[in-house]
Amino acid sequence: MNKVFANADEAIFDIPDNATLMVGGFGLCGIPENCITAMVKKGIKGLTCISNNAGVDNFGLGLLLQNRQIIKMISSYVGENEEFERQMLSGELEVDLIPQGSLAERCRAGGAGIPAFYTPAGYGTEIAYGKEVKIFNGKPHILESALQADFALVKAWKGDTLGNLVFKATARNFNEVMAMAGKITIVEVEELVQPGELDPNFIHVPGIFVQRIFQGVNYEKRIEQRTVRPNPTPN
Amino acid sequence: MNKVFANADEAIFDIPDNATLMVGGFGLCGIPENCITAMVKKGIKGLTCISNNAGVDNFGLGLLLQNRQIIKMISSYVGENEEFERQMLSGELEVDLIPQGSLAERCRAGGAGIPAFYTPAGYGTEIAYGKEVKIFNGKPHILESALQADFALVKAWKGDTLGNLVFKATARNFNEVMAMAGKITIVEVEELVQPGELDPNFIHVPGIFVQRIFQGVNYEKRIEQRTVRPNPTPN
Amino acid sequence: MLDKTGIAKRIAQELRDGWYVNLGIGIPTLVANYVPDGMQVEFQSENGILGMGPFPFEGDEDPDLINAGKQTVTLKAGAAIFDSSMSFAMIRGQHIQLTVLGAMEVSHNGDIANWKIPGKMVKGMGGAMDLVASANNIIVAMMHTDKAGNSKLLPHCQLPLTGVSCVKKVVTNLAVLDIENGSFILRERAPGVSVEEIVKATAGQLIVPDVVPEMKL
Amino acid sequence: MLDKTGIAKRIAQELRDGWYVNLGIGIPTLVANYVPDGMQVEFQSENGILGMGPFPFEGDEDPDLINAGKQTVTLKAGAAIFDSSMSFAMIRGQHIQLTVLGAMEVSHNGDIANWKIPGKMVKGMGGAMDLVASANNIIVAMMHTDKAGNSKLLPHCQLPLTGVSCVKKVVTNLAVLDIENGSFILRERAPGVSVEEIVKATAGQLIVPDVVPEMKL
Repeated sequence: MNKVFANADEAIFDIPDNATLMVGGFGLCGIPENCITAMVKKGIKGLTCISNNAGVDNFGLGLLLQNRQIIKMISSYVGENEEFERQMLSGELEVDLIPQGSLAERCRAGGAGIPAFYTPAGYGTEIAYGKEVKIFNGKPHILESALQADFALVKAWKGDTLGNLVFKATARNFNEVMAMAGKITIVEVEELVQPGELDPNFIHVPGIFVQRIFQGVNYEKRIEQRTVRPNPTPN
Repeated sequence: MNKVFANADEAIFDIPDNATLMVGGFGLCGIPENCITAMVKKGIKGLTCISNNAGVDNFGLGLLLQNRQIIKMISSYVGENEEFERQMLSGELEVDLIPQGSLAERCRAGGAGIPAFYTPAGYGTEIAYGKEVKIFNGKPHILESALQADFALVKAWKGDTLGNLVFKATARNFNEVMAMAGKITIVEVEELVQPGELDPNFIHVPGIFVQRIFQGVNYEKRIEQRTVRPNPTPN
Repeated sequence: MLDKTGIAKRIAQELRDGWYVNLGIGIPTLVANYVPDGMQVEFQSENGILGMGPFPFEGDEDPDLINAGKQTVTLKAGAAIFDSSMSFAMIRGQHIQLTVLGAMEVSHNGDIANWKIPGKMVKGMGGAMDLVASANNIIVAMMHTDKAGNSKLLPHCQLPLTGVSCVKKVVTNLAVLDIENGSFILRERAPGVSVEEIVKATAGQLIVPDVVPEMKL
Repeated sequence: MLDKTGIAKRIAQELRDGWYVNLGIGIPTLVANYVPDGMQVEFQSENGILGMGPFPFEGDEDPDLINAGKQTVTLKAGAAIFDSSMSFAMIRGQHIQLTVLGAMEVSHNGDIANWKIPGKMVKGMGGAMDLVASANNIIVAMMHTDKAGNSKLLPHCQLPLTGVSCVKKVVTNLAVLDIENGSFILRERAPGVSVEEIVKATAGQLIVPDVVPEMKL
């Protein structure tokens, strides 16, 4: 079975309108740039996106928002995006905010066949409305359910043709659990290698979770907050 | 803060009688040989051991069983051990058998602050007696609780002085989740290195989960089932 | 009638290209020897391997590399190693397309018993309960009857259960049977075995279609 | 009275050797600059870093290496990278010894509100709800009053809550206060600040011990 696709356009060929997508990344770090561009180009509409953030106005998921392709965001933090704010306040965009740790664990649970779990996060807040509460070790916890998606769009550093993935630094973030939770997981990598080139001891996502993989191109990797210290040895 | 100990005797210095221990390994693969030897020597009694298996008669946890130091085993599979069988059938040893996946997930949950989760494993069997049942997607699941231990005894391949760990091949098994779930996690490594020598992208267990670490000695690494094919180039 | 090898060969015909497969101890392990040529199938071992290869050459055994049966094994190119929680995340999360395991008893509604005999030493269920509760596609590989000649295909399991309503197909030394709507359905006869012999050896509800072909190996 | 730097310096005195610490955005981030000499403290960033180092030198920025505030950072020797579920396993599992974060309001029973103002754009709670629900040791760093002079230390939070009964200590521009048994307890005064000023600026229940030392920085 061949999992390798030529590019993003081919890999996302069957994502339909109104699909639920997981999109990896934290801020603009580790986002599937090629897949997002291909979705903008294809004009798929009515998307529900599960993603920790929503990009910025003109990059990341912000591109899909500008194009009115997203109708619902499930995220933990959606600042830094004026178009998002406008659509949210006008009611065009539905937004479901979830504590970041619960979002990560709900994705992992979706991939791991755990339909629900208890967490203390959000107890006593509006996040707990309508959720079952149970006390463990004297501390109240709420029941959170697993998240899955029709498609997961994931960005990895390297991957082999069997779908084994490794990530670089904090570009790992949500990509790992979302790769597990997608019914069809589409991965773009900076470098596509042959089986055997990755060390089996150090695979972040085993290929069993990956249905499609392609080598991405032209990564911009925009930095949201460039913070530096002065170089100790001036030129 | 110094996490480094000279050897197993020093690292286990305060494990008391009647402690609950997690012990890494699958069969005899990846077991903390040095810690087990030190516990035999010290003669700590009344132990409850959470470990996927119980060793063989004269190796692994079998050594502690021979010495009557264990009063309860929490495991998924305990074959290959006659002394175990004798103690279990005579009632000297209490045994709690748990599906292997639930055992692994319960340890992870213990380390991850998830007090309970739903799994389909064991529904409709004696494992489900007295457990809450809930239906998700038309399928019944049972509620399983987290496991923690006073001490976790873990064997890694390499570790640095901050407690960051990497494992080799299938010696990884339960060591990773047990390292997370121990209140005091004691790790023996084949090679103890300085911070910076391990690639930060490929750490299996971050040092935050590890309280004590030492370089082990004289690893026997006994093989339970030596299976080979004939060498294609005869000597 | 099939021997253990024959059962494994017949089950190997159920493999499909690109599948991830978990094989239990015993007859199921033999299935790995009969993957059809040109088909890519990856074997998962629940102690933490995807892409398990054959046994090592003599002298190449690595005590740190074993399968769930504690046997020394090798890795294929493109294999991945992972911890036990990730392994059962794959299993529980239904990412494995086929699970093959042995059984002591199977009932006509798909219940399976394979871990415990009251009064005898109980070794434990290992990963079997997770596997049968999670898998969508479970094939049981076993002898049709026990050593005393009693059927292992029953109306109800007599032994403590490993899982309920989960087995979809049984391949025995006598036959291939599907389980649908509370009945065994006889799909194929083993070479030289008659429908009558199979009916006689099956205690559970058995539906016999008009035509029951002999299996091709 | 303390400025933001002063608040960070005072909080840094709470650090202990060997601790793992999570610092929120804003004043808490500054705490990393004042770790006492010779003390080893590791900073966790919830997007997946343990052992976060300072900002990179100009030209060394790596877009793949950021902190939870989306700032480019570096790694110390011995750092570890992990995914988001592992990161919150550390947080939820109480493996972090100290969490420092900002707040809009804190109540005298330890409730905290820091994520949402009704009628204004809601950006989301990020990791704050997980952090406050899980941590055993939470210090809030904030101004004692808002820009209009209203106390942010209240009998009850007016804004939507982030967590309940979780804050143990508050360090403001005016004071250090513990929260115990439903009261703020005044532990230290900022340099040049009188007990009366603190009493006036605190709307929640406040216990003033006989002696309230001025803090040492």
